[in-house]
Amino acid sequence: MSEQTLVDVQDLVIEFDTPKGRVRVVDGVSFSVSPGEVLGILGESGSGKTMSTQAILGLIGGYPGVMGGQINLNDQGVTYELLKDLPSFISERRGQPEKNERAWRKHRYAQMKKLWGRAITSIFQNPRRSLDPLMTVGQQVKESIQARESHKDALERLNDQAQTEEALEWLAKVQMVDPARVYHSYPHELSGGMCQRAMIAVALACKPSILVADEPTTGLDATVRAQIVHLLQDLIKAEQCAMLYITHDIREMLYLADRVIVMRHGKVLEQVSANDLKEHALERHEYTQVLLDAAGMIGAHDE
Amino acid sequence: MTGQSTGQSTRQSTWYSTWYSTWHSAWKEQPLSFKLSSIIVVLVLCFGVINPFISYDPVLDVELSRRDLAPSWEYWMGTDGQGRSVALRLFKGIEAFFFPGLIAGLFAAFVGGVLGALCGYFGGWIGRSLSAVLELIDTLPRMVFLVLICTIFPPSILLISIISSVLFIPSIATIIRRKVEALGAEDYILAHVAHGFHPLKIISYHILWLQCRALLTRQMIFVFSYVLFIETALSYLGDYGVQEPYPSWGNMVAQSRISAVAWPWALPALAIIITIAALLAFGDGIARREEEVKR
Amino acid sequence: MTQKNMVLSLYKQGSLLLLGMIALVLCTPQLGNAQVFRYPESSKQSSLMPFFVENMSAVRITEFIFEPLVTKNKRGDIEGVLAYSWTPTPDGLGITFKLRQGVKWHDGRPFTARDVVFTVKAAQDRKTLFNSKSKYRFIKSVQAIGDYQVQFRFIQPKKKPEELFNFKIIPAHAFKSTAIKRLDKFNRRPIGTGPYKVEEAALRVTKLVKFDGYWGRASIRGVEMIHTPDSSEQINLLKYSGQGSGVQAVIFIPPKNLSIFENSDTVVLEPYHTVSWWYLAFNHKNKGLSDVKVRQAIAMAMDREELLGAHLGQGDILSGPFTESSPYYNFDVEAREQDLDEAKSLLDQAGYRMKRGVRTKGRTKLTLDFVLNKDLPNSQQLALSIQAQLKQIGVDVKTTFVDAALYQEKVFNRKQFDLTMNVWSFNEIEDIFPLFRTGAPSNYISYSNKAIDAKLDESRRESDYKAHKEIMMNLHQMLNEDLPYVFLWSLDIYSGLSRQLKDIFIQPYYYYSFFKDWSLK
Amino acid sequence: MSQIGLDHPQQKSAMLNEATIRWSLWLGSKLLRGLSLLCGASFIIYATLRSAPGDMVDLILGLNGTPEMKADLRAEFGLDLNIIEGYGRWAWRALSGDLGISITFMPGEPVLSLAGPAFLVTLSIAVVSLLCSIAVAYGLAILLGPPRPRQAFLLGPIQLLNAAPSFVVAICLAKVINELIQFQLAGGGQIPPSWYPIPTYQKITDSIAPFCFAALSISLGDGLFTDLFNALRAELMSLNESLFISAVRAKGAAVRKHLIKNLIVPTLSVFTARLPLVLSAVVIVEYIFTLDGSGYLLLQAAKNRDVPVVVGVSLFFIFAVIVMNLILDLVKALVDPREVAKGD
Repeated sequence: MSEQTLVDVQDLVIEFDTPKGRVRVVDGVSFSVSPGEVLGILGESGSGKTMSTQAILGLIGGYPGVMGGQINLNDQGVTYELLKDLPSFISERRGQPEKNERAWRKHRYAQMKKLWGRAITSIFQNPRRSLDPLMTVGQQVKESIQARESHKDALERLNDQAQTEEALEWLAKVQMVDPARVYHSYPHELSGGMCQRAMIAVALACKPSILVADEPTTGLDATVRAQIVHLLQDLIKAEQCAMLYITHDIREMLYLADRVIVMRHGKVLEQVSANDLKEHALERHEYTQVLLDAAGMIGAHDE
Repeated sequence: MTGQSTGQSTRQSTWYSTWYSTWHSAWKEQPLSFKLSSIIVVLVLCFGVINPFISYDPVLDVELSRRDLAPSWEYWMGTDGQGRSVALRLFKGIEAFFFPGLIAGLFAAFVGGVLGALCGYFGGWIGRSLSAVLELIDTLPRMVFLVLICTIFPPSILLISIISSVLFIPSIATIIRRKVEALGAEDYILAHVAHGFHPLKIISYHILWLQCRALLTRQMIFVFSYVLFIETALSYLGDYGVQEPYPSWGNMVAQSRISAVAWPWALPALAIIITIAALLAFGDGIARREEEVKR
Repeated sequence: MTQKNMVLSLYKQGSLLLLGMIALVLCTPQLGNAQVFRYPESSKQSSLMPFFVENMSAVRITEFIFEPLVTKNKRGDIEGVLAYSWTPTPDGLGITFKLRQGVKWHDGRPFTARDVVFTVKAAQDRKTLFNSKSKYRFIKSVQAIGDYQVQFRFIQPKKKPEELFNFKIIPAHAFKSTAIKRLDKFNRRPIGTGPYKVEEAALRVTKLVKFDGYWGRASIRGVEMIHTPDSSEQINLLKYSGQGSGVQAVIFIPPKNLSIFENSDTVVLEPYHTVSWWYLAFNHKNKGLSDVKVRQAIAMAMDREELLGAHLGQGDILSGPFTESSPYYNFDVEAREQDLDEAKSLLDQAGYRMKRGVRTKGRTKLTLDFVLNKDLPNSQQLALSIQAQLKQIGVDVKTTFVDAALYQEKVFNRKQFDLTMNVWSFNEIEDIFPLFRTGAPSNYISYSNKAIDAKLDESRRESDYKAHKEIMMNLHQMLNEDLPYVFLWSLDIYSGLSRQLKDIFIQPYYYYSFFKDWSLK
Repeated sequence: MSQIGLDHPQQKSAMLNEATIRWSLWLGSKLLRGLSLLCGASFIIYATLRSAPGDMVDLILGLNGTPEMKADLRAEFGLDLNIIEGYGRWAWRALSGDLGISITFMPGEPVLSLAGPAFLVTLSIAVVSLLCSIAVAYGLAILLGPPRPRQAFLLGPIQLLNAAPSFVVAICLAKVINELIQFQLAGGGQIPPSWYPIPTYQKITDSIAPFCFAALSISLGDGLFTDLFNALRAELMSLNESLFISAVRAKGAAVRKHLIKNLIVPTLSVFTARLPLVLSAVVIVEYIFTLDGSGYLLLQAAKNRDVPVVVGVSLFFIFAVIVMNLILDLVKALVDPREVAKGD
């Protein structure tokens, strides 16, 4: 597409080996994200939405993982074709394509090393488990800042004191009540909502151009969920960061997203703008309607 | 991992074909190691059960004129330094560890399970003092203690199996206690309590039987294999295991390790290795399967 | 992933280090202990103190460290060691020894008559506890005359009293009192007058070095005793006798391993005769076994030739309580051959009939508890074969193998046995009085026979050699008839000695009595 | 709500004091518990040994000993007291570091000087083999990556081999060394003894080869390697796949630091859990390779009914396990903040 897109995914195919044989979990998914835009991916669990984003991040665990397609990632005007070398890692074996997973992973990590954090970063579903339990929250935020600063020249780098201060600032920005205390706390001492805020701080402290938020509100209380969603929206705006927001909650989606794609069984069912989804619910795909209905949205509009 | 569920076909069928097909598909899904090990375990079980019915006089088997014969049709694992058939002794040797191992395993699993459940469910001073005693037993170095016992008391395989099962009770009890403690916090156990079930029923049926069954089976198999192991080790260290002339795999290895030919010691050693490997793999397989079923 | 590279490089370094270590081990020259004589023992010495020797290992190792007043030389004559001359009193009730001058203890102090007096006093002290106290009981008094002369008085007249002074002398200055404690430090770091002094008594190895101030001559620079419980390991070590870690002698080579060294360039097999014989003892408290016919039947059921040949190698089958080299051995008495029919008819005569595979008479079943000491060589195999042989005449034998301490308890103290197999070893002449006399200390089988008792008492009283011999040969005949034991055999024992050793002479009991003449190339 | 600065001195010192008290209480209770376990376990062993049939005094004085002599000797050996009194006296002396003296195996030798060096040999074999196994297990886990069906061909045989009891491995190894390597090297004649030197002196350095062989048999036998490999691999895999490592990756920071820090406790746990089993295995294996470890000492002393030595050696075993557990607890508390929170 144009240079305006940050991420462009074409015909992505992801497969996994299970005891029952090979299963295709993502089957020819395509979408793209422009700067500053919030793209929502909507679907039930198991629909392949998480896998598609993990593929972009290069963090797929499991074998054989990505088996085809294109992912282009734009970082400061340079476009990286992430899956360009994929075919050379795939070979035919007993009539089934096999991948040299280890080499691929190595290749992928090498590729992503300079992009992680700066071009793209992520927050995950389970906030407690996505923070290192053995490190204070503050240090983990600071680590993001360090990672960011390490890309810069030595002269421009912030010193240690400044980094600590910035970390504290970030904790304040995500509306922590007592940033200094939180700075020295370990993840197990915080509540789930606080962990997720800390995680948002960790992610945004990298100053990424696109943030992947993978169901960040699952498992949180309804009030906390709302806070997190608001917080995300505010911060995304403030940081001028694009976001790939994954959820199965259609309300959150309508609130946050500019554009929505609906996925099921590893395929994209449709791609609509959030407004269209709101306004013309009845013209939507059957499955989307089911989702809207489940959230009690269709009835509301009919009246 | 996100996996697509394959379409489930529901067929009308008789009870036996249902049973057969469940069994068959369950069997087919198992990894090769589990299949192999369960075959060996079943063989050992069968041999162990039919063993006492086969008469064998270890005294009359001694025939000095046919010492150290190579494997042949007549003696298909050769003969040892006393002219006894290695194959026959190998077979009869199962008796030495089979029942003691079974008794030790059952005893350790039963007592360990009950004690662990009591400690975990009741807590308080009963639980604390029980677990203090268990910890004390657990502190005893197993091998050292067994060697000690066998050196100073007249050796007997029953003694060995009882002592080793006692030494294993603490570790089993600890595992069960942890499990019970974890389960005690689960909602459905709380729900059972709220429904007014008798605590004994909750412990024995809902916790021990339904939840810890596989765990206990695995521990039992482990103790069983430990009896085989310890019998062998003690036989080696100084005839503390089963006494000649009665055969055991341990004293077969120990007695003939300096013999000029390999088969009298190598074949029992191989039997020990294979049996222990199979038992352990079998236990693991059972535990894994149970977990899969739960998921 | 860089982890992989890290691991690989770590392993590379690790394996290099390992290779280096192995190379180092291989290249380390074997430390120059060429002049050191090393030998394994299957049991550790009970003590290094002569009073407290309770096993053969201790008997042998104290031979290097201590010396007696007199000893028997290679021809069997009495020869002075610490004494150079002696004069018995004509009444046979005393003896005076003149001691060698210039003998030094390992700590440099001179050896004097005081030490001899102290040794006897210490041995007779009520508080010094050891099992061979009876050896010193014949001495009534001891007195030092000057520094180098000692005078003894006896309780009873003695024929050749100097023969009795082969006990080892300990230094008076090393002890505070004559009550010698077992846990004294001296017993680990003893001081003797012998050619070798203790350098180190470690867990497994006892190291002795030549004592420079020794009054005589000794050729080999040092001795090391290595405790090696496993007999096959001993053989293994003898195979490497040429190298630093090998041994130069194995005292007893099991018969089945003799073939290894038969044509060896490095090891020579040296036979020696110990005054010891094997026996199968009956517990005479057992109802069945108190019947002489049953005992005879059991003796006749056994094929001793086969047992000996299959499990122990060469030796003499005995018919009585003496070895064939003994003056008392009665060659007119024949050893019983295996004769199953005769054995069965004997049992029939005694009234024992077959009942479910076991001979039974009334309530008495011939089901016997056979208790064995595990430390007896090849006890397991022997027991198995005996079991099989006795089964043929319907005697059911259950074997129990126990360790030495438990054996002592079971057999000697509690007498919970029916059958047991053991060896009696004697240092010179077989004294069978304590074995068979009613109520004697070594008569643990509760044997009692009036005729034998009378004969034994007679042998004690008789001092004329010829008459004594006559009595003993008579006893041999009687014991063979009455069978308190089944007398089994005496073994031809072979030592394996390295060909590097020269001028070897083995004393059958003490083994290293003539070690100072040995040399090592 | 007042914002407190990062390093407010007052707060810090207060926190420090509180932490010190909490820590010392924690440590004190752990030490007390260890000590009581030590006492209990050594009493069990003492009592077992004293109530054993077979009396060394009878064996020593033989058939010639009179009852008075036996009573005297028993008093000298400290066997005249009853079990509880005897243990009490022993324990009282043991508290001051005096484990008594050997009575029959090496009469008069202090137990500490016998059991100490012997246990050092045993412990070092155990620790070396454990550490090697852990290192190789980690290495193999990293090299092999996530589990794959094809690896079964490599791992299956390893698992099978590992089911062998360590002493069976040791016997085979000894056979191979004696028959094969020596034959190969020397053409069937004389054998270079350095392949199989007997340990002459109690020092480990004099017996590197048997030491290595013993360590090798331990690492191969008893399923030690398999268990470690499976446990550590699972740990490594779950950590590698865990969300927070992905998160660390996604923010572009170095992963290694997090990995290592998170692996310390599981590795140490595995080490501690395995240590008693490995120590037991060494007891047998060192017997085969004729090393002067506590296995040798224990067997000989037990044969001689040498009560102080047996109890002394066992004490070292118990002590090692208790100390290792203490270290594990300590490290856990230091590394993992969750532990301290759980601790009280």
